[in-house]
Amino acid sequence: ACGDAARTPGDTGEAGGTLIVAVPAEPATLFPPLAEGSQDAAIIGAVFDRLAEIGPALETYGDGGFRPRLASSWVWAGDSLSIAFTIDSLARWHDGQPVVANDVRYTFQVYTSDSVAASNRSMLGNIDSVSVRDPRTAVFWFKRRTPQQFHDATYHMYVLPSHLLAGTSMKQLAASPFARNPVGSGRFRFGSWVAGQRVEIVADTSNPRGRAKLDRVIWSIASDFGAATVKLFAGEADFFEYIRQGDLGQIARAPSLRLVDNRALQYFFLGFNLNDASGSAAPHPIFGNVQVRRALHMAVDRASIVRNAYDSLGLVALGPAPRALIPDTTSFKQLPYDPTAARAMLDSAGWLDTNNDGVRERDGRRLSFELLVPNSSAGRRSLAILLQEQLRAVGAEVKPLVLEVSAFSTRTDGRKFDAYMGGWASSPGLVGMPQTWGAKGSGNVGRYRSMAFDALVDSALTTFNREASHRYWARAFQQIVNDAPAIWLAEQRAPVALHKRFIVPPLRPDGWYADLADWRVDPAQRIDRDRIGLGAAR
Amino acid sequence: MSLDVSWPSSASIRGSDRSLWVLLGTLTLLAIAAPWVSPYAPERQLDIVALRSAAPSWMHPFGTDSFSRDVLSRVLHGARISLGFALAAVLLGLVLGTTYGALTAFAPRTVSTILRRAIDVALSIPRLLVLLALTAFLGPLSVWQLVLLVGFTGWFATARQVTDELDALQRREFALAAQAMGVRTARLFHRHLLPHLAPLLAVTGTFAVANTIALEAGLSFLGLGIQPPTASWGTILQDGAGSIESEWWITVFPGLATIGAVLLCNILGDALRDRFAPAHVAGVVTPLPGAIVSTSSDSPSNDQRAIGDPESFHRSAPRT
Amino acid sequence: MTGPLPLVSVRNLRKHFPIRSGLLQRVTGAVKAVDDVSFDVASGETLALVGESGCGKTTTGRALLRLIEPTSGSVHIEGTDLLALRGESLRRMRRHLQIVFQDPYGSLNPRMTVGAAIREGLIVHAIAEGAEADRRVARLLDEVGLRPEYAARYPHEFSGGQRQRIGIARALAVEPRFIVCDEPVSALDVSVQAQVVNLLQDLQRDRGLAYLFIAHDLAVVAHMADRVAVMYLGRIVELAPRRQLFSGPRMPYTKALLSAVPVPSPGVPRHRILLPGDPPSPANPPSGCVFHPRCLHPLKDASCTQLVPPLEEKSPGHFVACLKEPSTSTPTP
Amino acid sequence: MSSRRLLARTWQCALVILTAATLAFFCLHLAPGDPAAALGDAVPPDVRARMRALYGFEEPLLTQYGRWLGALLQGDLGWSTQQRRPVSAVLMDALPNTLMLILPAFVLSAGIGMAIGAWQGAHARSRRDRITSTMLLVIYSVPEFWLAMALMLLFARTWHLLPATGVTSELYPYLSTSAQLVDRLKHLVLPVTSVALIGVATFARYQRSSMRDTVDLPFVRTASASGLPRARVLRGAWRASLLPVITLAGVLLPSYLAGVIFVEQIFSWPGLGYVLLRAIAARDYAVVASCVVLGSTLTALGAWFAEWLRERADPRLRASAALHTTVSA
Amino acid sequence: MNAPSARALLDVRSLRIAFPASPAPVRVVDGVDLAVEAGETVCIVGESGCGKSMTALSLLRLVPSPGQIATGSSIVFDGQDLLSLDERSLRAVRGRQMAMIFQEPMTALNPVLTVGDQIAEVVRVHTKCSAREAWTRAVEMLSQVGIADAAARARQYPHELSGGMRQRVMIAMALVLSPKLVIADEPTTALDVTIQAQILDLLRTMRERSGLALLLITHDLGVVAEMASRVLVMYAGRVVEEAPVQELFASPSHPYTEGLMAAMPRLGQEQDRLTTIRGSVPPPNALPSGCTFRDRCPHAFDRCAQEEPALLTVGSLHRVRCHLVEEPQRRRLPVTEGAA
Ligand SMILES: Nc1ncnc2c1ncn2[C@@H]1O[C@H](COP(=O)(O)OP(=O)(O)OP(=O)(O)O)[C@@H](O)[C@H]1O
Ligand SMILES: Nc1ncnc2c1ncn2[C@@H]1O[C@H](COP(=O)(O)OP(=O)(O)OP(=O)(O)O)[C@@H](O)[C@H]1O
Ligand SMILES: [Mg+2]
Ligand SMILES: [Mg+2]
Repeated sequence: ACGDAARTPGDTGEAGGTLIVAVPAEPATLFPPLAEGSQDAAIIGAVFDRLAEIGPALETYGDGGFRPRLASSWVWAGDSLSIAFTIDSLARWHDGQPVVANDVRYTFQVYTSDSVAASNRSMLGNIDSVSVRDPRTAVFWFKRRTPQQFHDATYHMYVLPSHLLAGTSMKQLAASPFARNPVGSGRFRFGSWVAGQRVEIVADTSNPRGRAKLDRVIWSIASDFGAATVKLFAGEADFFEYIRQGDLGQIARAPSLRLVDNRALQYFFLGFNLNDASGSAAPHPIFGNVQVRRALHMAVDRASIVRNAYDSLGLVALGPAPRALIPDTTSFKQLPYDPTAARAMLDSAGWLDTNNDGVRERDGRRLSFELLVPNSSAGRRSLAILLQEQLRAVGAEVKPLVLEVSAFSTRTDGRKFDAYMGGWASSPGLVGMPQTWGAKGSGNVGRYRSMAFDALVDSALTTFNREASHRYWARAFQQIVNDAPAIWLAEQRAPVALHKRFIVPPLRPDGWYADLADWRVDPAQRIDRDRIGLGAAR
Repeated sequence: MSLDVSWPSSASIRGSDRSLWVLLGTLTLLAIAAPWVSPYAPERQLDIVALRSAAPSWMHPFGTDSFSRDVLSRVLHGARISLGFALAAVLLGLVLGTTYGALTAFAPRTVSTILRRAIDVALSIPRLLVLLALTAFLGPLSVWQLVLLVGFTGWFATARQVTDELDALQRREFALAAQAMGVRTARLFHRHLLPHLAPLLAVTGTFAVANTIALEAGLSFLGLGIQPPTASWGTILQDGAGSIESEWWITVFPGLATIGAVLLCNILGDALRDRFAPAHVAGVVTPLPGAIVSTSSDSPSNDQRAIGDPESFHRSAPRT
Repeated sequence: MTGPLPLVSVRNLRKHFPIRSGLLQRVTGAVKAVDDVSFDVASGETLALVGESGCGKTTTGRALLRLIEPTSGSVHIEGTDLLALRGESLRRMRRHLQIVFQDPYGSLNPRMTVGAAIREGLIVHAIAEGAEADRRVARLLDEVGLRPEYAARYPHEFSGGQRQRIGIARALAVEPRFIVCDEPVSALDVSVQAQVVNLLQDLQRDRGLAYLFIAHDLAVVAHMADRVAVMYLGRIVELAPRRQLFSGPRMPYTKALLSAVPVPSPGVPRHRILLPGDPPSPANPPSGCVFHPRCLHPLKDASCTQLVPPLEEKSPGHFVACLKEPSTSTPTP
Repeated sequence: MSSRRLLARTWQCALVILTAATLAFFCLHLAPGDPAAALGDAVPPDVRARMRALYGFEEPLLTQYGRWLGALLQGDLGWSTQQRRPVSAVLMDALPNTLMLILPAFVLSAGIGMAIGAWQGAHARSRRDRITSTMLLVIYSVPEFWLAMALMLLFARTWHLLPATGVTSELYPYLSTSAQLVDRLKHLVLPVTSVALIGVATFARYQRSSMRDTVDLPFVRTASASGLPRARVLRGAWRASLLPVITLAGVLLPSYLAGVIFVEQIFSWPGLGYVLLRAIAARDYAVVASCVVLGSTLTALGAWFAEWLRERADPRLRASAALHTTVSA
Repeated sequence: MNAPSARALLDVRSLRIAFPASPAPVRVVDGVDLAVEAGETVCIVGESGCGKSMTALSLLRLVPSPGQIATGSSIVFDGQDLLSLDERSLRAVRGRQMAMIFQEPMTALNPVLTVGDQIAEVVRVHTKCSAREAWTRAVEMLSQVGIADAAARARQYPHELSGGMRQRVMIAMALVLSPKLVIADEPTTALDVTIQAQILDLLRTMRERSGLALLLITHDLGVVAEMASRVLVMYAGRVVEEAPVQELFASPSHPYTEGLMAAMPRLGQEQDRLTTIRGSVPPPNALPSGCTFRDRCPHAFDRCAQEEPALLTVGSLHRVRCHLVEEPQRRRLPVTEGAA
């Protein structure tokens, strides 16, 4: 690799060290458009670059919060319908080839190709096309002006090396060797992937933005959460992202570990199917009635549930977004926990326990419903079991049905269910809201339809006035909370466990790995594996 | 050679046998009486904040789990499910296996050969793999569906054994004598041969119950067996598996119950086998616990029968 | 072999057990357990079948009762072709043909009381039921020298000799006319053997039974039989009335056999013919006369290795399968 | 083994494998859900719909079967939709790991189990024998996963004597060759013990029972009567008692595959069991079906191997053609 | 009771073998005295279960557990008290000085070892010769017992040999170290008559060739007549009669021996009916009091129920365990037996 020595940081004494990350599952692919799990995302994030990187505030309005990455600069067109990105002249792929504008155009083609089932494709709907003005300049053309335009263009795509991939048909890309042996432009280069055991990335010493301070990062693959935790506590790993309540005490006792705060952008809820469980458009016999939904919501002691399930690691969810993304959390009101009122509301809606079996009924139908739970999520399963007991207290019978992820998705995709335990990870700027709760959103499997909510969200996302946007969001949240298409249960404060010798910048909520290249080891606390140095693998 | 016993044997139950029966009886009684003897309802969340994962105490001798449910009550109710499940699945398997085995043994040669080959094939497919795939792919199964699945995949070995046993019995001289007497096949089977299958079925069945208890625990441990919140030993184990270090009581008690029950069944199987089998039959290895998987199907030559008659060697294999 | 219709008439009986191998269990050879055997048993007669272990005695007995399906040949019971019978008619015929086994331990169902075992035939053939059947069981037990109370006991409570009596009682229950006795006394001690031999003889006398008496003990055969057939490797090599056979054996094998029997008279010098080698395997019998590899006949020559000697009547009633043995009189046409 | 027998066995293996493959295919495909659905709600439904079209999950089942079987007969196991690489590559990564676990476990359990069992059989019905038997029965009754968890908890997490998870340590490539060897061995100890311990109990039970029966056989008395030392007498008896144990070995070998599923899961051991469980969760048809096929193949091979061994061990089976030998004087 | 000759090669006195049982241990051999002179052939006859094999096994201290030789028994072989020998010295006797031939030649040989190996192993543990020498001796021995092509046969497994050949192998194994005494427990029972004749012939030849003493156990009086010089008749664990062979056949004195001889059909003697002994041998745990034979004895009188007869001398070497010796008037005249 030909690098520019002038750009490498002079402080080489700081460089070095090995970070071992425990992950509960093996990455599926390292081909960025297809990344699914968070372990895929982390490795890809370290090896590939975006054109520009969002700031720690996750500000999606305009380009103010963004910093140059592969693009050294950009120019807005006068009508704001196109942005021209100038590629950093020093940017190089790990194989030494320069990064060029054509790579950007090619990347957009891949992400939007019908032959590639890219997970972020729906986020790119506002981009009409990407053109190459000259080898260093790529121009994004938009369909309409929105405040999130810049975010749309930069956040969802990692730039791919067209010189390595263009020879492969789009359909074959997913299967190409590249997906397990990627070449990116990030400050880490891909090292090796031993199936089922570990993925290793190493510092790219010739990176124009300076070599990563760590020598290498190794993702050590465990078979499940428990095994990954074992690796951490056994000292086999330095870092683990998913700390469960039960492990907190042990981390506190472990002399070498510390917790690093991290705001995860997830929230969990019980989603009602507002239409009939047969999949038809008829209203659901129970959940079709907003009073009933509100009553059920009010019957749930969310605070206790969160205490049980997450202890200090969870907060009661306020609505369909984590606090970190809600501009003003105090400006809308929650439904109270009030079982007495809940019972009265159910009574008045005609749901009465006439036969004293503990379950209310109306017109011969029992207030009883199946609750789909994906078996992949221990957290959601716990929530379901806790909810079951609480709703029993007001005369509603919940039958949790723990399904294989696949069966779960089949049922929810087909809208054939009563209720489900949902969990979403929000994207910065709440840009995914129409997708998840909008009337046309493909993720809105409970078929919540509120024109008011849709209009408010649309206004919030399209207005260029930040203040107005916040007001729209507050009203939109109030609307959806009042409509209660779901019981908003919990969001996680998700601190990560890290070995004490690491010095790290604040973790970005949308991905702890965003600044991985700047992580370093306190030279005084180095342990054996930090002293291996680069390129000593046999 | 078959398990030849003087059937109405006057041999009294030995002392150790008696304690075995007492233990088994207690276990069965506890399982049946679980709703009355267990202190709480198995799914009752007592106090999700204060009693979350409480360590064993006088109030909760086995502690509580992360949903503040009483582990003792769950283990007791789990006994019902786990033991009942194993019994039902094994009975189903025995019925299927005996029927198929009898059909095979009495069918005309070509049909019989085909039936035998079919069992060979079925036995070569690893059962656990199939069960894992099916339970996962068919989605969460109700307890009864699971019983059917486990029963339907668990009878091949029995069928093979029954066939082999019937083959051997049919060659015994008393069976020939009955034939010479002009006894019809149906009568020959139920009056003369079936009583000889009883010990074999009892022994196989007992070991199979032991296996099936373990199998249920294993499937549930992987989240593919009985579904929560229903308490079975396997599901309780699974509840606690993630926190075995800090909340050991959730896994240790159902684990011990499982091991205990499996052990009792295995001991019972051993005892039954010793009782039914002649003490010393040259070269005969009597069936050992486990789903019986067989390999060779070539008929033995006359000379092989002298030592280690392959007919009589109940080819056994370990558990799934 | 003319005269009155014999009770049992066996012609060219063959039983070849297929040797199978491979996945499809294809037949790759055959054990010629019984190869072209013919004989008659007259009513009330005892025909003894002697020969060394594995020569096909048991197979002959069982094939003739169709407990094993013969490969070819014919068996007539008073003119009825047994091998042509199917289903119900075969079942009914079984009443007349019974068998007593060698192994007094294996031939009784250990899970059935003695009474039930004996009743079985009565019930199956609708001869008697209820109290009448009980009476008959008691009478049969008495007849074979056992106490009627024993009906309620299980076989394991009896000694070998007693079990053999039970086996005989079971066979007698259906009032057969012909019994195949497959080494009924070989497993018994001398003192008990004599009891059972006497019993069999008494029953024969009282009931006019015909026996095919299979044995390898020549002394017992000499005592029991009217006529004796000597088998070697699946074939009858000599068949003659008892006295004729024991006093003037003609087949070299029979001669050797008789000379080999140890006689309980110490000091009496004997001329013993010691046969070389062992009997060959019936799966791979020698060509020609099956006995030729061990034969000590002075006239043995190459023809013995090529021609299969037929069982010929060399003197009246005396059939010999030997090429070198001259006929002493012309056989009756 | 005669070539005819060999051929017959091979036929039988082929039949078994084909049947297993077919059953696996249909069971899997007829069940609800598909790889796209298995991505779960982390992936938007429209992405899943696109995947279905892309991979042809919506074609008629028989067409899919025909294509799959055709490929299988040509040795192509198909495509892992989850790992996005050929199934053969997936299995080639996993199989060595599993074998690394199974083979030592098998050898250890056979060796130790047979030693214990032979000792027990020679002292059958003694007090020591009864105590040992009871202990073995207890071990035998412990479910594999429970045993594995207990071992890990004690040896790795409480006493920190051995590594808890993985095939090697994370820094394996940076170790010296000798350190690499030690590292691998250390990682092997717990999983192999978990798999082997129950095998030890099984082998011991069989060997004991077989040995107990054998020591009562007349030829053992012959050996004693000839003045052979007890050790030699027992060795002769042991050799003759091997037959049923070897049969067991053949049947047992594939059953280790089943036990290994749990152990691999618990020790994060990326072998076949681990691959299988992941593939099941991901509805990765081709991988699941291939695992079933591979399992059946190993079972069939185990049987084949046992038969071969049995013929080695038992001369009576070796020379079945020359059962009756004749000597013409 | 005459003391057995002091010079006897084997001298067994009041041998008792018991199996523990409840309520009382079962004595399957009870007070057997037995002497075998060098070069002599002694036969033990008796019906199944009378304790012949146990007696034979006890001579090498091979009584299967839990059976035990009771204290008070004595077995002196070639001047050594076998019952007090330690394992090691006992092993030196077994196979080398006293060898044994068993009944079932199929099961008495290890099926997984070649016959040559089995014989050579015996040679090797008793002598200091090399494996090669041992093998040569084994092959030599095999050809001595009349096995053609011995070198090839030695490499075969027992199942590849016929029954007669296996028995020859057993004999070769017993004789390979030229023991002084060979105990043959029913060596021909499992064989066909023609093969039996070969084996008996072989035993005679070997006996003459090496001058060994033979203790032959059988239940066949024909074999006894052909082989024995002296005979012991056993019944229910006891010796009931002992006599030189000629004398025994000429004048059997114990009612059991008489019955046995009469019950046996004989070639060349036509009888209408066989004489029988009524009843059957009682199991060793249910022996009648007094004389164990009295239930079946046609001459039994009151004394027989009360007192067990001693082994009484009737001729120089003829001894009988029966009260009739002292009260011959009690003998009843033979009555023709009625129908059973
Ligand atoms: N079911 C069978 N399959 C194959 N071969 C058989 C079968 N039954 C018998 N044989 C063979 O047929 C031959 C004759 O056997 P059979 O039992 O009739 O002899 P036998 O004269 O009765 O012998 P024994 O005196 O030992 O009872 C033997 O070589 C035997 O191995
Ligand atoms: N292990 C045992 N436990 C109890 N009794 C036994 C045992 N072994 C043998 N016996 C009894 O010892 C008695 C003598 O047996 P032994 O084998 O010496 O008889 P045998 O005269 O050799 O008979 P056979 O002619 O059948 O060989 C028999 O009654 C038998 O039941
Ligand atoms: Mg026979
Ligand atoms: Mg004996």
